[in-house]
Amino acid sequence: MAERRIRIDEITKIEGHANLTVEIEDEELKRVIFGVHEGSRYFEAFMKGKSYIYLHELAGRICGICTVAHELASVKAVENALGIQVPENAEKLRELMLISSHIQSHILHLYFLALPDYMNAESVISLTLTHKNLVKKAFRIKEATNYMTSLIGGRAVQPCTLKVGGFTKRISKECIERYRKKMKEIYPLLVETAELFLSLEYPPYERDNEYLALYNGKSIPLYDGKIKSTHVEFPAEKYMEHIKEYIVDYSTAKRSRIDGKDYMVGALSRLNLNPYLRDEARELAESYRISFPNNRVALINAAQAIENVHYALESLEIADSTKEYEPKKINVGRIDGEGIAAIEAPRGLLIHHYRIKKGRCTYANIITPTAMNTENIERNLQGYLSEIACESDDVIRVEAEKLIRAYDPCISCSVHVVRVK
Amino acid sequence: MKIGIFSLSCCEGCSVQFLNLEEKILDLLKHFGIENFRLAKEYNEMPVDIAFVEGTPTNREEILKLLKIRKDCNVLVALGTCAVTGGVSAMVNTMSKKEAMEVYGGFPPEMPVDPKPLDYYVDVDYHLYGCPFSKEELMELITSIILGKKYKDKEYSVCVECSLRENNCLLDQGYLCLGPITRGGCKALCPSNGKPCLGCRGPYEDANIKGHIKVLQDIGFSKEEIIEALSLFSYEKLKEVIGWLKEE
Amino acid sequence: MNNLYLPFLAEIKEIREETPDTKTFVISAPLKFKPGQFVELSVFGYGEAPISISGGNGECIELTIRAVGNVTNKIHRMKVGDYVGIRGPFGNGWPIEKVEGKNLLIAAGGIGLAPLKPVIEHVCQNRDKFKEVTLLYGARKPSLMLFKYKFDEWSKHMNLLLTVDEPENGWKGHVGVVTTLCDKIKHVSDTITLMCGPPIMMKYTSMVLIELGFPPSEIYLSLERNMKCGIGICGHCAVGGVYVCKDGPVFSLNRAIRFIEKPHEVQGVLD
Amino acid sequence: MLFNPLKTNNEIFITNYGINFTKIVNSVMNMGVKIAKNRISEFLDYLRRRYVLYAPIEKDGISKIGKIESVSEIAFLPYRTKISVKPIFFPPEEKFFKFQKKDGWFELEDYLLQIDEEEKAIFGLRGCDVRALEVLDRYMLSEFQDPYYRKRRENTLIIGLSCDYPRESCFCTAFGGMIPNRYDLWFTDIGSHYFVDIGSEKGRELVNSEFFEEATKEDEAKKIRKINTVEMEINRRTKIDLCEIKKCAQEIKKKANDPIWEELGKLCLSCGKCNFVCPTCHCFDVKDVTNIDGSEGERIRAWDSCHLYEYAKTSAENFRKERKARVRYRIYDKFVFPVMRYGVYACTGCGRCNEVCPAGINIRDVLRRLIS
Repeated sequence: MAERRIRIDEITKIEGHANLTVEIEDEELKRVIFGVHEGSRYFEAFMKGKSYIYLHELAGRICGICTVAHELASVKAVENALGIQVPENAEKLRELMLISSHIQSHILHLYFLALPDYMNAESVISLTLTHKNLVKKAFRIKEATNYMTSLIGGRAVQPCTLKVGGFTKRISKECIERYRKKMKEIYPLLVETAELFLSLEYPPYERDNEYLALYNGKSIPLYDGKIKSTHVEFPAEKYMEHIKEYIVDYSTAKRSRIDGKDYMVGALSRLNLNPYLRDEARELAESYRISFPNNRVALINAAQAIENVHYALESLEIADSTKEYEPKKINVGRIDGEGIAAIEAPRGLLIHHYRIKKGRCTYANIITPTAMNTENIERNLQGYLSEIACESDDVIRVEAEKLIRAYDPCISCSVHVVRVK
Repeated sequence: MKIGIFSLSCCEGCSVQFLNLEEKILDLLKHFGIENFRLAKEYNEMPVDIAFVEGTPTNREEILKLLKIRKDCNVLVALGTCAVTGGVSAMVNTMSKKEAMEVYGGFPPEMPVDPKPLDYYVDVDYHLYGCPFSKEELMELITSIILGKKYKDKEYSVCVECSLRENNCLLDQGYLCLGPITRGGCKALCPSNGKPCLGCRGPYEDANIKGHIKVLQDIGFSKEEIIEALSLFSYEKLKEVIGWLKEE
Repeated sequence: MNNLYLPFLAEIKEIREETPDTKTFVISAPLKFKPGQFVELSVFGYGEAPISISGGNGECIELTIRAVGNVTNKIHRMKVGDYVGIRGPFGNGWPIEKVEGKNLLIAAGGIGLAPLKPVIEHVCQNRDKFKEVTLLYGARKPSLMLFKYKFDEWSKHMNLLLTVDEPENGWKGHVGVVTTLCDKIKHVSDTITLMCGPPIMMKYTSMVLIELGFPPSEIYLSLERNMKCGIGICGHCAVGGVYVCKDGPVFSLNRAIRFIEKPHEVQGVLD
Repeated sequence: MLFNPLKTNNEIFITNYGINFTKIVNSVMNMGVKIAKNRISEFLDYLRRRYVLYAPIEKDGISKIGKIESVSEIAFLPYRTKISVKPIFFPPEEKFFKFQKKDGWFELEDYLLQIDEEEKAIFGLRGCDVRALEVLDRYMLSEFQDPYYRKRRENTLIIGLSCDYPRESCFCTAFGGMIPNRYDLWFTDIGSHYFVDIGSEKGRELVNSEFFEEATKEDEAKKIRKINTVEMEINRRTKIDLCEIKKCAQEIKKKANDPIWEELGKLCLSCGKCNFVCPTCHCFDVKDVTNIDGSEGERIRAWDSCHLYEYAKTSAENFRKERKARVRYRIYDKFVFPVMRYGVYACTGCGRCNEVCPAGINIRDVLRRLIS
């Protein structure tokens, strides 16, 4: 067999615009190029000069799927920079909001983007014809989680209640109770979802990846923690010493390495690094003979489904202990400073870093999960596709897309700017 | 009827908002075929009857894509703030090219194009305002199309809906709120949640922008603060007023 | 309690095409009405629009409707046997009693002939009650003239003066705006004028009539305004302290001039 | 004695709306009564058990008139509520009816039938709001009656309360002062007691309950002193004389081409807030809202504002395109047209519009300029 070149100009069912080129020569994989061709969006450029009160509003607009994570990371970084203490209940409410948005994002990804691959369906729209109840179930969970996010955030996409130091509105006990009730209501559906996604047949490909996630030694943190990788552990403030960004000429998204190595972030990383799954979730996974840590890349999807169960239970606990929030006037002590915040977005670690002078941003750096994952995606594609290089173009195309989609890449995030040192 | 949802450079929050219609999508599918939706579909067809376009072109490729969509659809709907006003992306137009390039380390990854509203390039039949757009308004538009009604833009400000919700006025409390000049239709979501309006729906036709600038100055906001707020979402639509304010 | 906002259902019995954009709908509504009154027509899902009654027989009313808005466009797409909602009749109507024993001048432009049709029919049936009667009617084109099939009958009872802005299809009649017909009116004294048409037509015709010696108090106009409730509550049609829906829609020119805030705001009666 | 325009125009006040608070007791014949402050909650609870009770409440910094489940919810404010009593009778959004397509026919379901027929008692209304109800009655219950308004408005007992001190923007003295013409009972704080004026037979029945005691001449003097003190304070700020109602209206009408409209047009932001808080503004828009295929829907009316661009727009023309014309229209529709039509002002001096105007347009200043 001679040279083959497989190209997908626009990978569908991922957020943003990316392409893939696979070159195969005599049944041997030569090259894989995972390129991003979304237009650049200059966020870090126009954040400069903006008042600190607007930064999280802008950050939310980096990505429509992880808006909650971006807004939270941003507002937290500003609070760190200005030394503002956030009341405990506000932190808890933020965590609740993050959890419901996580579940929402996972459901969107699992049912709408990933599932059609495993059901031989073209899209979720064709699934509405063949598996109407399944789709309805997905809609029900999505609707419920969106509702929960908007209970705290005002709306699900681009929440509008966050402000530096807390929230803009009163969040009553009743509101929290409604959140709890809704979460309880959809919990059985989340378990069903997990069962479905644990039973799918995923590509068997494994690789000993470097994983990276937040870590606190007692749970699987989303909102706060140190950064831990398979080999090293450091506080978020030290990210620059370990995570180095670079660009390649065929992509508008920047990439990054940790201590010179490509790495993976996301649901699988979280579970691999934090052995604190709640019993219900762990047992559920084990009943399908899946346990963590696990090196099978495509299991990201299963990990997400398991996470849903875990975080649903976590959120019920948090909601129980959260007190009503009353907005207070925030005393901004200083208007200069530097702040870094790391948060777990649905698709992995997210870092926001600002310098603020006289209340205005003078420097912004944002590292998004997809930017962290890009090289890892490319490496794992290389690994997996070389195992199946003898297959037909169509098979390679489908399998490649499956693997890419498993990461739930968020391209819009990754191109907010390209910065070259 | 065939519909397509297209995405240019943006956060894709509007696509997500479209999926957030949840079960209403099933109602929708009784009347429409969603033939083109890259976020959710493997096979995407053209032409379509109604094209919903989110985002704004930021490179030449995307401009060509937009022109092609316009050619291959009957009705083009600008979906969300980026498509309607250029959105936050257009803020880069407030800086000189040189300034923007400096952040890039001096070399751009491609020839950049200034983010502009879609109607700068093509005719737009309907606008759905907001970042993200309002689901109610989308359903209103779709219902109007099905029933053959005229869909009208709301020609009044956010204040109208805000006062109908009996909110405490944020301007009175000293916040920089753009409610009086921003197009209504969002049911005053942000002010109802205690956050001043940032003007994500852009100014409405009849807005008394200069009058509001005076009001803000009387409250005590500086020129810089007002310019900053005005340019957050609608720099392209408010360029002239911002220029006038700078001169003043 | 009688709910004035609640329409009753009425069936479309017949549809007559008048011009390419205007149809007459015969609707089963047993309403007693005065010529010049209007009803609020509901097309459910599309809203309401005030429509002048252009005829009726006690069993049915006729509505002559041009397709311009949501409601009117939709009713143009409806068929015989479809149902609409009706509220009314509302408004004061033309002062026909005042005309009896006097000369009558009817001036209409375009769709403005519709609210005047019941007057014309009343005159035809009770011709002996009126002295001289003249009907001025102008339309943009001959093909846009309403009720052409009635002209022969009408001209037996009155002096029918027609004009168009743009002649077509071998039009042999007068060409020009309505005002250019005014010097053909043979009776000036003791004449009541009833007028309805586009604002610009009413404005210039009024001016010419005043110059010819018609007193403003004897010229009656039917005004159009944004109406929602039809009963003087919603406020939309209010102008200068009167509600066009309940105090009007017919006003004498001298009264109309009195309540205008700024002269050209009232349908451009005067500048 | 302050001038009360309503009193002088009594003959044109149409009394037979079927509304319950119009029967006036000749108060000269009756000395008022009083109620001790520590018995007021008992009385209100007594009232709550016999009527559906409405009273001022305060929530999230917004005071308004609300339905009372327990007397402890009532906010005893020294002045009027931020939001007027209007929404109780004329809510911001009202569904007229529901329509449903059935075999080419439509079924209509009138929501009027769902409005509770309740006997209301409103405690703690101020003169400005009570007067506003009188104005609203004229508009909504004249020859054509608004059935939705009427159903809510009927059988309403008005138990007013004099203000302890005015808000900065108040100017009710320009319209006859704190105590209006028509009420069932009127309370005035005189220290340890409330002095109570009786305005109707229904009111008299109420004061026959155990909570009230005879008032003395001294109590009445205290009440008059109290009213005068507060009214003088309002007067000091108001500095406008609107007493000669017809003359004022004529005066304002002459100013149609005054440069003031140009000035105000530049300031006004057309936000409509003044209309929405106004206790007498009653304009509304009507629209149909349907499901996706139009097979069922509702006809809804919602408050509208004459300041909005599309308010006077027809398919042919927009009759008040310019902002200054809209600003002028509102002032005229308060001080000129209602006088021509009903002989009253459609303003009661509550000052809410002054308070909410983001552009700082103050109706008192405008009037002062127009009348001077």
